[in-house]
Amino acid sequence: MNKLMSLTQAVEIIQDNDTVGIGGNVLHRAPMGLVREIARQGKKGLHIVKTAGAMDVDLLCLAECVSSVDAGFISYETEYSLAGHYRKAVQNGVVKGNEHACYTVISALRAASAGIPFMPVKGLQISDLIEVNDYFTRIQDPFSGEPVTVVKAIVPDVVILHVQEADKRGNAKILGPIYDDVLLSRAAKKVIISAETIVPDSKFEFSQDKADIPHFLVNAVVHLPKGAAPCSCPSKYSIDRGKLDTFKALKSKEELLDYLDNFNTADYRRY
Amino acid sequence: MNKLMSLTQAVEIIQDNDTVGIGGNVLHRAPMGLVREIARQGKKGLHIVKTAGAMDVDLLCLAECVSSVDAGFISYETEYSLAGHYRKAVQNGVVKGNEHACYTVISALRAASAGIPFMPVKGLQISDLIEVNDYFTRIQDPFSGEPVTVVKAIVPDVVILHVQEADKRGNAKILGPIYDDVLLSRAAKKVIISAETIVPDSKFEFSQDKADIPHFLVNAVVHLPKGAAPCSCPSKYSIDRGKLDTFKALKSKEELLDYLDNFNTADYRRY
Amino acid sequence: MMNTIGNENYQVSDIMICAMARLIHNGENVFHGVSSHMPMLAVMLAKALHAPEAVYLNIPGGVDPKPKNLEKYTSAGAELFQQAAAIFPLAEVFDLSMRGRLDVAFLSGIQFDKTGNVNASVIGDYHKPKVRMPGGAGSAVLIPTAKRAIIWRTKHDKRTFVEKVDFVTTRGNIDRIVTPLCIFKYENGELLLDTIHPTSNLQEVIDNTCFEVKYRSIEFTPLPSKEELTILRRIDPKNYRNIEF
Amino acid sequence: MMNTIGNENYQVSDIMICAMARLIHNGENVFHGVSSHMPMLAVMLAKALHAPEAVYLNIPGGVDPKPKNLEKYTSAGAELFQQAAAIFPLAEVFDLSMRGRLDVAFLSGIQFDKTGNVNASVIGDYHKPKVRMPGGAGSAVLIPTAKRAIIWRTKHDKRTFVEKVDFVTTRGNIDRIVTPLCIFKYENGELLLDTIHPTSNLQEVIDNTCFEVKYRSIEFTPLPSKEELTILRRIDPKNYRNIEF
Repeated sequence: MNKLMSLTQAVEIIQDNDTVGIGGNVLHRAPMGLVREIARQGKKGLHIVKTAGAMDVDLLCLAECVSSVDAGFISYETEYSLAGHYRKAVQNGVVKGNEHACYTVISALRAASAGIPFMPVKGLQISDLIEVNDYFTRIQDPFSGEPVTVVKAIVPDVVILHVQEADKRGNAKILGPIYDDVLLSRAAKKVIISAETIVPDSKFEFSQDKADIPHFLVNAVVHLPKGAAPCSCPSKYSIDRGKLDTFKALKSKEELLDYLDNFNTADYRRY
Repeated sequence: MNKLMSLTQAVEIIQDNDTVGIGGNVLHRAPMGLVREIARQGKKGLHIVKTAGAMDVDLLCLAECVSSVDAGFISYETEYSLAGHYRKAVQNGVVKGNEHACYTVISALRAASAGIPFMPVKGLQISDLIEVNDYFTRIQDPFSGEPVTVVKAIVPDVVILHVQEADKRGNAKILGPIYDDVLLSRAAKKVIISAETIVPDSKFEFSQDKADIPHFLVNAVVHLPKGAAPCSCPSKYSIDRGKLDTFKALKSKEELLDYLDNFNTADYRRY
Repeated sequence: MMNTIGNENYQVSDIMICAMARLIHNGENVFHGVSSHMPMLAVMLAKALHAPEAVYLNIPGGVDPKPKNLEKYTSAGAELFQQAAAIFPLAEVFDLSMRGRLDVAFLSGIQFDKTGNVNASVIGDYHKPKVRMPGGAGSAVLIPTAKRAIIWRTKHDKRTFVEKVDFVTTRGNIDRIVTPLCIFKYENGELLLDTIHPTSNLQEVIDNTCFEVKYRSIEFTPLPSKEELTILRRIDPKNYRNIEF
Repeated sequence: MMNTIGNENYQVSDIMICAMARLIHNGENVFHGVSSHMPMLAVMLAKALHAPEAVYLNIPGGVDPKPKNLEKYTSAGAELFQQAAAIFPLAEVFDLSMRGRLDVAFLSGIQFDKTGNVNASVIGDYHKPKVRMPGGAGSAVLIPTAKRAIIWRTKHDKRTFVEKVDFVTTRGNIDRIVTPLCIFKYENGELLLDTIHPTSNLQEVIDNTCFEVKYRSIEFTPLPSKEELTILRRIDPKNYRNIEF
């Protein structure tokens, strides 16, 4: 089945108040084209899930698309410092910041992937996080009687990923670090993929290097070169410092919408 | 660290009464050289773990090495029919056959890999298996209050795997189907690898195709061409029907020991 | 077993496999496991005919493989990796079913009773088995979670279709049970006779079934079409579909 | 911050990184996460010197990568994939720690108290945070499970080393806390002063620490050796180790 569609069509799959998982890690292979389109379409009330997010979550917070963020870490790395828009949104009570260890996000997604309601987590032992969050609790190991902390499953309604290669059916290949993208694709109800390159259907079939994400998990494929920019896309491009700096200096949603216009040509080009 | 050693040395790592996970699936890429050496060394009381085993488990049962088997399926496939030695050992009460769904073995190994004492399993709902086995039980999902079946973790003391390529440090690459080998390597305390080919340390480093099992999980590497025979080894050889037929006709442990002598040249060749 | 009907020779395995293939709809995610030559061929047949976009999942993990040659001794080998576009191995197929997204799972079992209980485990006492069976493989978790579990069994006798199974391995979403004599369907908590193979008859089904054979109407399983048979013979030139007989 | 001692110029970051590197033993499994240039360089330095067989684990998942060029903006990028022999990504590193086999995890935090509580989460009330921090990343699960958690923090002040943390994100196997002034070690349930950097002194540590600074004896952190400095400068020619200062 041909699932190639425009960026606009693909993002229309996302509904207000959906739980949305985002691929990549900090400034690497974040699906920024899809994120921008979410902002342009003015989605509301999204529940964002990511182990470690940066510009993606920061932008969606500035665009007022977000209701909550479940994550282990939301910040740029050292050089680019904190995610100011996210921070402000949480401090103002606009966005609920649900703190996880990155691993408890992974565990919650693994639970979703296995269709189970919760996942035991070894490492979360003595922690105020257990008491203040309703997605953690302690139960008894029925075999030993010992206490064990568990995290509630997180089932993303939609997951958005940017990859280097996909075919039009949705088979997708990630070059370099995979981060939690494969897990996200298994945990989600729907998967939207943007890809640097659309490869022929035969490519993965005749290669030793098979797709990481099989087509039947994928609902939409968008051909989007530079779809991770201004974040990096391994083997394709590094970060775009100019566009990152400009973004970090934005002060309002209005400025953001202007900023997004700069990407219109790239995001809406038809191939 | 150079972990290359002889078959004899490698199998000496296994202790009587150990829980031993076995790689491969039915007649595919079973670590038969390692299995044969376990039989020759006369290990006792082993607790075998495998999703779907065939000749490997059958041979160890005939060799009287086995105390219990946790598996979803122990049999040859249709053409080669049942695993007669395993069957007899269970029916005589010599071996305890702990029946799992293949998936509950996977879930139990995933629990081991994550250091947690149990794993919820969605699919096991109405089943006498839950009542008759002490490794299954029902608990309450603390979030919804609904009942959920859980399986107890299985932590293999040692896992034995046969792969096509390994370097002397223990980085190992599986060509073709991986089955549950990667999971086993993560669940186990120790890993013993036999390999068709010992590749230079630099091979994986300079290839896009990285090792599936990283060296630091591996305790022993044995250079053992034909180490899966008479089972198949994808991209190397198919089953050896003559040796399989001969094995299936064996009647006693004594006959087995004679049979194993036929492999001495291959198993003990030094490279 | 070769049956001549009209001018065509039909093996019972042909009839069973074509019936199983027709149960697969286009676009569905379909899985079979070990010792499953008949389902393997049914999936390939369905994909070659009415269900080209059915997604073929299997133990080795090749998604939609295009095997050059099948092997007699296995339905879980590297053949099912050939020309696959993506890898989705057994553990992930199970996960898929657990989260409700596996459409069809082909499974077997050793005893079935009228209310849809499946015994895939043991004859006699679990702890002191009279006969130790291979084990139910995925049945215990897939029959309740796959949207439709299609059971095939090459024996249809009173030891298989019993009043009450010795052991309840599982029960759940049975769609059909395909035997050498007939097809049962599972509706409202009981097994009903769906169709009788033209090579058998109602009395034979009744004589070989312990529980009362109920049905809405007497229907016969359509014979394999010429096209189905042609493709089946091309996919399985060595007649591996018959090894269970 | 550049300090001249004898004929050599030392940055505090040099001293901290060399101290962190020396805490890594040969053959150990060692991990660091995001925003972690200093640990990244400490691991590379240790592997180049006394711990060539330390196993370098990281977020992208390259095992023992040999990056050609580091990047200023990240310690979680594809550089840490280059020339890796095997792939072992973040999720698996966590698993490894959960089952007790991660030897060293480099982590940070925002507040530490005398009894070893770590706050990596929030200043003020959790539900109405005065300052929303980035989040503790792996700290909450790694500090209790890694055999040795090595904390580094480039701020040493009374807001960091407090009587009582605002929020207990976690506590556990802290081995050392390396700061710009000194190194604490964790023994018998309390933080003790281990060594003072030669660029600081006891009074400065006391003045910048809320809790009572206890010690067995006054020891100084060894200065980076010539060899350490040479290699560190070669690994990090652009002085990224100093970006947190």
